Amino acid sequence: MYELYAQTFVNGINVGALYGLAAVGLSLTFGVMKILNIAHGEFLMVGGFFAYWLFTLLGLDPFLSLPLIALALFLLGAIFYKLVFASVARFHEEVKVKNSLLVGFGLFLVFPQIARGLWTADERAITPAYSGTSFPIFGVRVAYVPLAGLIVTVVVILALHFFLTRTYFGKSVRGTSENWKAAKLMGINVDRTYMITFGLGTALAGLAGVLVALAQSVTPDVGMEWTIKALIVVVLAGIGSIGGAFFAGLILGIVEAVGAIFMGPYSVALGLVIFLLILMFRPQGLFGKG
Amino acid sequence: MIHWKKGALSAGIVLILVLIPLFVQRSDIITYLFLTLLYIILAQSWNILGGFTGQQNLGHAAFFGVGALTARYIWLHYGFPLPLAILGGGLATAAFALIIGFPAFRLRGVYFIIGTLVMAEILRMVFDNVFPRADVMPMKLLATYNLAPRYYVGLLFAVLSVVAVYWVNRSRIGLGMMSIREDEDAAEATGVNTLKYKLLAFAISTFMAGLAGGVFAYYTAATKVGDLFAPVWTFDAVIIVFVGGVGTIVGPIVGAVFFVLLKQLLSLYLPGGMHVLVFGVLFIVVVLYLPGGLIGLMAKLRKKPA
Amino acid sequence: MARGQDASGWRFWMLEVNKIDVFHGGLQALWEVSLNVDEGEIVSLIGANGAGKSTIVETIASLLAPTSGDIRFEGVRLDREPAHKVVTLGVCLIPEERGLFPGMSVLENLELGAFTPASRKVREISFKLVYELFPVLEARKNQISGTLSGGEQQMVAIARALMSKPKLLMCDEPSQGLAPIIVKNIFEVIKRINESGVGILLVEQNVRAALGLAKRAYVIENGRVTAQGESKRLLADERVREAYLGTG
Amino acid sequence: MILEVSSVTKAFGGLVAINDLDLAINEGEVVGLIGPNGSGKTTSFNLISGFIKPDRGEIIFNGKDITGFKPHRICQYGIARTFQLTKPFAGLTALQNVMIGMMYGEGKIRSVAKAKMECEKILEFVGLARRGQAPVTSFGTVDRKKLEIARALATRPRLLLLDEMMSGLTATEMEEAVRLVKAIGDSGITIIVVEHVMKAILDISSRLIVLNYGEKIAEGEPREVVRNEQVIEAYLGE
Repeated sequence: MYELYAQTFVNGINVGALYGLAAVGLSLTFGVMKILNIAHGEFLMVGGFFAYWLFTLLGLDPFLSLPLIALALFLLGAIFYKLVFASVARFHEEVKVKNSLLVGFGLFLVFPQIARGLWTADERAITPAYSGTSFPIFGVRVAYVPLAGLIVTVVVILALHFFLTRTYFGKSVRGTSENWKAAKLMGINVDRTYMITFGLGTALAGLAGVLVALAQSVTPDVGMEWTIKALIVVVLAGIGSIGGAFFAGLILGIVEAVGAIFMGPYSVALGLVIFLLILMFRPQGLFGKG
Repeated sequence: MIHWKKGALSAGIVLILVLIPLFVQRSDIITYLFLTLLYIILAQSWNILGGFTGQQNLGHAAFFGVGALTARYIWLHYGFPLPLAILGGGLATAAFALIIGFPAFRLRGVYFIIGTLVMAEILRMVFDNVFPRADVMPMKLLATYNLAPRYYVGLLFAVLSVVAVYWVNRSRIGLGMMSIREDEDAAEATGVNTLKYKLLAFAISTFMAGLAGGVFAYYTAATKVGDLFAPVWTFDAVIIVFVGGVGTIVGPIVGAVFFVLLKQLLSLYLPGGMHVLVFGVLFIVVVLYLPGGLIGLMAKLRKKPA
Repeated sequence: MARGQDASGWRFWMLEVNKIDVFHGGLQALWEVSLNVDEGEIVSLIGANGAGKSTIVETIASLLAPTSGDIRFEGVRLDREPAHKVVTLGVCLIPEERGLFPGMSVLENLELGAFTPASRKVREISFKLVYELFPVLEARKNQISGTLSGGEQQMVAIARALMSKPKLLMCDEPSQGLAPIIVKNIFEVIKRINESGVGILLVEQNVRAALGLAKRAYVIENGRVTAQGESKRLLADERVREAYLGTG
Repeated sequence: MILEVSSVTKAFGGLVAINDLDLAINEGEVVGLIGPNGSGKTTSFNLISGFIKPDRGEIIFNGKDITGFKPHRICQYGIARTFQLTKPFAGLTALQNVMIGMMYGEGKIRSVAKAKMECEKILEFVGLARRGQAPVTSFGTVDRKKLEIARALATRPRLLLLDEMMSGLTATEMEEAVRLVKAIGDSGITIIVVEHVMKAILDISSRLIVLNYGEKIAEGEPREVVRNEQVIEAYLGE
């Protein structure tokens, strides 16, 4: 019995780290730009397929492809910001959120179709030689791939934290999120900051995509599912809370994994229940300020 | 006078639609017409909440699904008569919506949108897991399957949905809903109980979505239950409303006709499924640059004759 | 009056606002507003709330765009530059209600004040200067700015603006919501900043304090300049009293 | 007494916006509520009309305790308000704007046809005759303000709160607005006006109440109040 629970717990942490990484980018763009990009999961899907390409066509190890994917997805995000989201960012607060949701919704339709054209509708997974290998510890099997994924996630989130709190540009991003008008008055180019922030958000989604393709698999339709998970995590953590998103991701992963033992197929509904409870009783999230 | 003309025109259109199956035997044409009618119901149902009340619901598929599942179940497996089954589907949907709506509407705007989106997707996953196999009509029904009665049921509910939206547009309740869309604070200050009317709009909207689900449940010979909750139902409804003209009576009708026609046309020239891509791009363009949709575009062109 | 000309003949001002019309939220907020500020001058904009004073300084800072007229700073058309460029030219606005980054520390706020490349190069010197001006900020540099008292927040706002090395500093109601003794302090500081050579455009409701500090002032009523001139003369002018209290 | 605000306090995150405020308004009065920027005038309106709840104290309207009621209920009890930045239902026609007020405010008229007729009269009263079918987006500043008043009047209020009617108006437009407010007062509706344009407020009001830092510092006959040293100090500074 102990082993079942411990193993489930470890699996939950592995999946939860992915949730966290997927959510961090979404949280960043929403916190800074007040734009909710529900096509976030689509960028994750694209990241996964890019890594799959690099792996099958060039034989590039997925962990080595991470920086390449981050760069590619950053550029893709910046382009999409300029193409569609820049004109959304000009609207007033509430219209901005609503229209960004609708535009993201449109991208939702577009991305899977393109992906199907490029990669077919088949399920794709990255399977380097070491995938599936694991080592035992305290009677639990820890697989190398998810463990490495967890480490990557922690490193990426720490790096993001460092960027936002220690670098000049990172501080200007935070300043813009707190008061964009004042940021302009300080000489910060808000439009450019938005573009870079959006690119960072999609780059983070891309990184998560690589890990998803490695630990699970990707299909052209996987985007929505990941957007939903990321949304639940963001609401759980409180919008804009970066560190909170990581821990909230872990919580969701563990709750789902443990829930599956008792509830079987119904356990996916757990996310919804948590989501609704949080909305009702703590809309600022678990880690947000009251 | 204009009133009278519009009434006559509408009656004429309905009459033609009633007569069509008597003269047209091609089942593909009847199918397209049926689908157009189904989309009109679905789009109008979204329009009441999203277009008139300004509360965008990105989880509409969930309500279509609940209605379809309920109606199909009590019709096929519990032997309810068909009209009662479809009605029951609508009522079950509205009841479910009110349970969801209470927490969701306690918060403004964006949380409602996220909430509906998340809720629909999770329902899809749950039902996909719980009912993994396709639900097929019994042999007895399949043997006597006929398109015409499906078409008439679709026509009946499509007309009812347009009448409902027409009524909303000119009634006290409709004015209250539109005031919420325009400015919630001003609506409250003017005596509108915004929570009550949001819930009312939500109930009417989801009731109609449930009816649309019921009509589809009657139409489809076999379906996976998870597919009834597929996000595509939301997409189609939202695209039709926006492309046609959000918050208008005629917009969703024009949108539905345009949607079905263009979809057929595109499927002739493009590989399967690619029409979705076209619709996605079209939708984004409409949201960003043509907020009035086709109806708005026509009005603009009429004002500025070349 | 032609551009650059005043009673004493032809001359060019550091800041020239020339007959601007501005719309705000679809409604017209300013009608043909013209005003000038010279190098090292303190000029004040006075008038009742809602008269359009904030709109004027926000337009100069390029947060709003005039539909007609033009704004020149040292000959450069400000109304054609985006807001973040205006700062690099040497014009800095301290907005109404201070516009701090409330979740960030005092130090971080000041650092962002020196965001423009030119000011970033000399920021160590600027830090020294503003800490000299406001010793309390050095003691509190790691405190989250949103948790400071109102007066301290206003100091952060002023200090942050100084970090950008402005030639013209615009202050929008620095006295708002502050106790009289703190207001006195703030005005003292503004005077010292001016003495170091920075031009000041001061928006104020506190007319006596504003006119006491500024050499010249403009009276704004309903989006128009209705009176202007030497502060001493305006202080005695019935029109000023009327603009505020309606006692003609 | 139609409205009684007693010892109401409201703080926003440590900043006290309204401090222990008492207001007493008699039926049929036109009261001017003045004070420098940030003195708590609009906050008082938000408290009375239910948009924010007081931390302490109570608000009695027409003998009923309405403290903490939602705005729509307060409106139905007979308090209507306008907003400093007008908030028209921009996607609707002027007539529809007013009809919403009529059918939801006091709510006695529920038939669309009857409401239309009544609302045409109100539009005419505020000076928007024959503009009923025009979309609100085509309205200028004055007309938006008139429409806002028409919508508030349509709710059949006994007390009307007017927030900064005059800002952004030209001198002639202001005269027209003053006449309108006087006409409303003459019809027996009690009015509280928040205003910065002093000429207008002295013309309109029979009594002035002055706020500063969320507290009442003076009240009384308008021309006397503006000569009060404390008031002058609050406005012009020391």
